[in-house]
Amino acid sequence: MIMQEAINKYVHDGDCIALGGFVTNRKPYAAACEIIRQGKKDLYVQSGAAGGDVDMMIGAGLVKVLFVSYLANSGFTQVGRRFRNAVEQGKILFEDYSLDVHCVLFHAAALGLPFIAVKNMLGSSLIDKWGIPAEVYKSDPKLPPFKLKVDTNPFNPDEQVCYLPVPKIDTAIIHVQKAAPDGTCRIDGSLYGDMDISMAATNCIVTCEELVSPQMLRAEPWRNQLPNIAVDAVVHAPYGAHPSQCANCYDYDGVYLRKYDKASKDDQLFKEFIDEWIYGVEDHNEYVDKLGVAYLNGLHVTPGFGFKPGLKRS
Amino acid sequence: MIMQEAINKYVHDGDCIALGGFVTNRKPYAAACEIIRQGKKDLYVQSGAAGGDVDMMIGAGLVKVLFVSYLANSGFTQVGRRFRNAVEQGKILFEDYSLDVHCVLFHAAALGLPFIAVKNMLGSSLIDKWGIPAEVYKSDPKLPPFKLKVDTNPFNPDEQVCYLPVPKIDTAIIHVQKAAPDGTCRIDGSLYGDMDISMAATNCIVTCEELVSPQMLRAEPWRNQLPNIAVDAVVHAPYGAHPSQCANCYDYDGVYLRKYDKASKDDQLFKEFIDEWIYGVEDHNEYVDKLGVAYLNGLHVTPGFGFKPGLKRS
Amino acid sequence: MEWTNRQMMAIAVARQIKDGTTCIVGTGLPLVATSLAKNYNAPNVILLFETGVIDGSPFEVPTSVSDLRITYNASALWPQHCYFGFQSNSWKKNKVDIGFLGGAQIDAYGNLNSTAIGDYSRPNTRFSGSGGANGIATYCNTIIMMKHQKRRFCEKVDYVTSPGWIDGTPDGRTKLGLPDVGPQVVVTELGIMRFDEKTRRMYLAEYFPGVTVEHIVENTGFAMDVSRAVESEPPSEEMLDILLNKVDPQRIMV
Amino acid sequence: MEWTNRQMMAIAVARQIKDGTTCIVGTGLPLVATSLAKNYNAPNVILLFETGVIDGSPFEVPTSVSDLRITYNASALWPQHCYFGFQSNSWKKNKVDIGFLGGAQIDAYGNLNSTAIGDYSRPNTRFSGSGGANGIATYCNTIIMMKHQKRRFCEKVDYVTSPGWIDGTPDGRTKLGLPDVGPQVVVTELGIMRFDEKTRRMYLAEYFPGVTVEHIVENTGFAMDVSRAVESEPPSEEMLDILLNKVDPQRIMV
Repeated sequence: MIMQEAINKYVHDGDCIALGGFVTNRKPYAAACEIIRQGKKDLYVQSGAAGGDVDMMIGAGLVKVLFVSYLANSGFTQVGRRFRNAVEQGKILFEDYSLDVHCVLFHAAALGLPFIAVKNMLGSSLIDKWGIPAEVYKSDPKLPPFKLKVDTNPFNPDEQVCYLPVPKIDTAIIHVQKAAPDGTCRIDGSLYGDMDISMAATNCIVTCEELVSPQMLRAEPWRNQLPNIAVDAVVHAPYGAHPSQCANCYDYDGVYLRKYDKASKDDQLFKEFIDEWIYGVEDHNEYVDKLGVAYLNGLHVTPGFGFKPGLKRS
Repeated sequence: MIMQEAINKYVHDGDCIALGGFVTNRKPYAAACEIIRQGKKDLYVQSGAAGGDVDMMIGAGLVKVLFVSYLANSGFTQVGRRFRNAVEQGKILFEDYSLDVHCVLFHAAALGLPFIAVKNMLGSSLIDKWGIPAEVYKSDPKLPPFKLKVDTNPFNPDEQVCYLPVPKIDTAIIHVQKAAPDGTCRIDGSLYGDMDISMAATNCIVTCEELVSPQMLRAEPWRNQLPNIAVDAVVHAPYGAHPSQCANCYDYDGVYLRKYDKASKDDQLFKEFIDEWIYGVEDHNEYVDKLGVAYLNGLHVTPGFGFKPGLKRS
Repeated sequence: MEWTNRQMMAIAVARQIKDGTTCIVGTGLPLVATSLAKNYNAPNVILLFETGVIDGSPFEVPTSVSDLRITYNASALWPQHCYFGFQSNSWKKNKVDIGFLGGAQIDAYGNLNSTAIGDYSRPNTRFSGSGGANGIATYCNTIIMMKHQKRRFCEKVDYVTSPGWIDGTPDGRTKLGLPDVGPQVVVTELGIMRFDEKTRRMYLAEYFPGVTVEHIVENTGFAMDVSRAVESEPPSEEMLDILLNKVDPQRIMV
Repeated sequence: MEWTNRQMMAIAVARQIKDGTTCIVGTGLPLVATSLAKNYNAPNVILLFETGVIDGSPFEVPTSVSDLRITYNASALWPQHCYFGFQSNSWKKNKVDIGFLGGAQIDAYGNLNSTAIGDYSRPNTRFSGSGGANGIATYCNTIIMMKHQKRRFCEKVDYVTSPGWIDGTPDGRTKLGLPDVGPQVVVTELGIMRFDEKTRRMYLAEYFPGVTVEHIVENTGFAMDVSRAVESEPPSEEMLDILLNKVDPQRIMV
C-alpha cells in the first residue's frame, strides 16, 4: 500500500492514534509527516515516549488530547518545544502518566484486559492532579470514565493499588526494518512498546525499510515480532524513521534534530520548518530526495558497532 | 554450574516450582529427572501446559499441590496417567485453570502486578469448583487467600470480571538452545511462557543445549530473550529436553514417549521405568550415554524443515 | 467409493470453513479438517494455535499444538501472552472467525466438559484439563467435534470447562460477562447439529449418508429437534482423495 | 590539577557505586558517572535502562536511553513490558541496587518534581514528564543528581513526579502502598546530601573542595542540618584522567 492510501484509510479526524519507537529511535516520522500533510484533525494521541514526531503534530495543530509520559528529542531538545508551548498556552488537553505506567497500559490493551492495577504512581501527583477535567472524562465517549482510582488489592486488604482504565487505540503506526507484503514483520534492535500498540489498536500500519518476501521471514518465524494477521497495511518507506535512528540501518540525524530544535522554539520558525520539510514536499520520496543520497549515506550505521562512531552530533 | 548443584541450591522441599516448555516441546526433562533423583518433597508445581516431566514428578510422589491447565504427552498419552491416577485416587491437591489464564497468571507474575482481572473462565466451572478447599487456601501461607473472585470492572459497573491472585514461584527451570555462562539466553522456536516464569520466579535455572560465549550472543542482543541478570544458574545439558522436542536441535522421541505411555499406566511398571531411566543412572550424562549417539542422531531435525520428516512416531 | 464415518466427519467440517477465514485449531481431527479445507475449498485459511504459532503450514500430521511440525512456514511464533491478547481482542477486532473445541460431554446448549467425569475433587475419570478450550469458548464462535454417544450428549455436563450458550436465554452469556459469541455447529461421526437461532438449543441439521435419524436420536441423551434434518452430501471423490493421499497419508488421524 | 564542579559531581557519584551492583541509569551525568565507575572502581557494575536495554556497554556518550550507543554489547534488549516487570519484581528479588533520578525541584524528604512549575494544568514551565523516573522512585533505592539552587531545593515541590520519603514519617511510604525503599543520596555540583536514618530529612554530608558550607546553605531553600558535614576528598588524578580522556573525551557531558 502507498503511504497516502494507508494514512487516508486508517487515520481519521477524531481518531485515537499511537506511534511506535522511543524518543529518537525508530519513530515513524514518514507516517507522521503524511498525517500532517493530510491535515487530520482532533486527534487523540497516546504518545508513550514521544519525540519530534508528536511534537510536530502538536505544532501543526492536529492534536486535541495528548496522553503523555515523556516528550523530548533527548540530547537535542530536552523538552519538546511545541508540546511545551501548547501546554503552557493551554492549547491542548493533556494527561500525564509515568512512562512505566504508559507502557503497561499499552501492554494491558494488547492483552485485552478489562483494566489493570499497579503500584506505580502511588504517592505522586500523577494520582491526584488530572490534566483532563473530570467532567470531560465523563462526557467524551473517546475517554474512559475517569483517569484512575486508588483502592485496595482484593487479595490483600492492607495494600493500596492504582486501578487504571485500558486505552482504546484506533490506529497504531510503527516503523520496522523488514516487512513482507502479507504483514509479517521483523524488528531489529529494541522493540519498545511497538508490539503492544500494534496488537492493541483496531488497525495497524507498518512502514518498513525493506519490503521482503514472506518466505524470507517465514524461514525463521521465531525471529518475527508481528504475524500477518496483526497488520492491516504495509508501506515501503526507506528512511521512514529519519531523523531518528533505525537499528542496523542508520543513526539519528543530529544536524536535522538541532535544526528542528531551533525551529520549534518559535511559532514562525516552526511554520517555516514544516512548510519546507512537510508541506513543501509531495511525499516521503521527495523528502528523501531533498536530503540526498550522499547525506543519508553519511548516517548509515557501521556494522559491528550498531551506530555510526564519530557521527557529527552537533 | 553442574546440574546436581543447581537443583540442590535452588530447589528445596516445599518450594513452588514452574517448568518451561509445552507438553512435548522443550520440557526441561534433565532437570526434572535430577529433582526426582534428589527426592525433593512436598513441591508446589505451577505446571502450565505440562507433559511427562510433571507426570513423572507426580508419579515419584514429589508433588503436594499441582496448579494445572493441561497435562498430557499429546499424541502419545492423551491424559497424563500418573496425574490422572493421583487425582482419581485423591493423592494430591490440585487446582484447575484454563491454559489462557495460567499463561496470563505467569505473565502477571513476571510483570510484578499485584493481581490480574480477566474475562476468561466466567460462566464455567473453573470459577465455582475449587480443587483446593477454601480452608486450605486460608491456612497455607504458600497459597493465596482464595482461588479467585468474580466482581465488577471499576470502570464499567455493568461488566463482570474474574479477579485472580498472582502466583509466587520460588524457582523456574527452562531449557534453551544457547546460553552463555553469564546467564544470557537465546531461545529458538516457540517461547511459550518461558520468559514469564523465568522473570516471575525468585530463582531461575537455565539448562542449555549449547554453552556459548557471551560475545556470540551479545553481538545481536535483540535476539536474546533473557539477559544475564535474570538467570541464577546455567547448566550445560545437551539433549536436556529429551524425550521432548527442541527446535533446531531434535524432534521428540516417539518411541520413548510410547514406552512411557505404557509404563505410566501401572504403579509397578512406572516404578520399573523410573528405576531404570532416572534412579538407575547417576546423572544426565549417563542417561544420554544409555540412549547412545546413533539413537540420538536419529532424532536430529532436518535443517530447513524444523523437524525430522518421516520420523518413526509409533 | 467407500469412506469411514470419521473421514466423512473431517470432510463435513472442512466444508464449514470459508476461504480467507482465520481459525484457532487444536490438534487431531480439527487440524486434519482445516488442512483439508486449505487444500481444497479454502486455500487462504489461516491457522492459529494456542501455543502462539500463527499461520503455520504443517505438512506431516502434528501430534500436538506444540509440535514443531506446526511451525513450518509460520508467520510468527508468538510468546504465549501474545496469543492470549490476540484472542482477547479478536472478538472486538473481528480477527478470528472460528475456533475448534472438543470434549467428553456436551449438553443441548453446547456447554462442554473436558475436565472430569463425576465429582470434580475426586473424579471417576479425569481428563487433561481445559488447555486452551475455555479461552476459545469465551471469545470465539466455535465448531465442536465430538464422538456421538448417549453418555456424552447429556442433559447436564458434570463440569463446564467451556461455556456454550449457557441456559439458552438470550442474555445467558452477556449477564455472566461473556462476549455474545458461541457454538455454531457440532460435528460428530453421525451428522451435523446446529443451534436454533431463538432457543439456542441444539437441533439436527444433517445426518451422514448411511446414518439414520433414529440412530442419532438413540445416541443423544437429551431431546433434540430433528424436524429440520436433511441428508448430507456424500464426499466428492476429489475431496476424499486429498484427505487420504495428501492431508493424512500416514493415516494417523483418519 | 584542576577540575570543574560538574566533573567533581560525576566523580562523587562514581564513588557511590559499589562493584558488582546493578543500576538503573538515565542519560546525561548519571551515565557518565556510572561509566566512570565501570572504568575505575566498579568494573562489574551492570547498567540497565528504562528502554529495556540490559547490561549495555556504551563507549560514545549516548544522548538518550534509546540511543543505539547504549545497546553495544548488551545482554538483551527487552521489550518495554519486561523492563516494567523486572523493575516491579526487583525490589522483592533484590535485583536492582540503585536507580538514578534528577528533577527540577526537590524537597527536604527527596520528593522530586520533573513535570511542571506552577499550576499543573496551565504551568509556567512544563518539562518533558515523568519518563521512567516515577517507576524508579517507586521501586528502587535512588541516587539523585540535581543542580543546587535555592528555587530547586524548596520547601514544597509544585508537583510530586517521583515520591521520596514523603513526609519523613516512618510509614510515610508504606501507608501509601509504596515499597520501603527511597532516596539514599543527593549529589549536586556543590556537595553530597544524605537522609537522616530517623527523620528521613536531608542533611549535608559532604561539601566539595573549594565550596563553603555557607554557600550550600544559601543555595538551599529549606533548613538543612550541616552539623555532620565534612569536606569531600578531591578527585584523584587517575580518576579525573579516566573521566576526561576515556569516558567523555568529546566533552559532551562534563
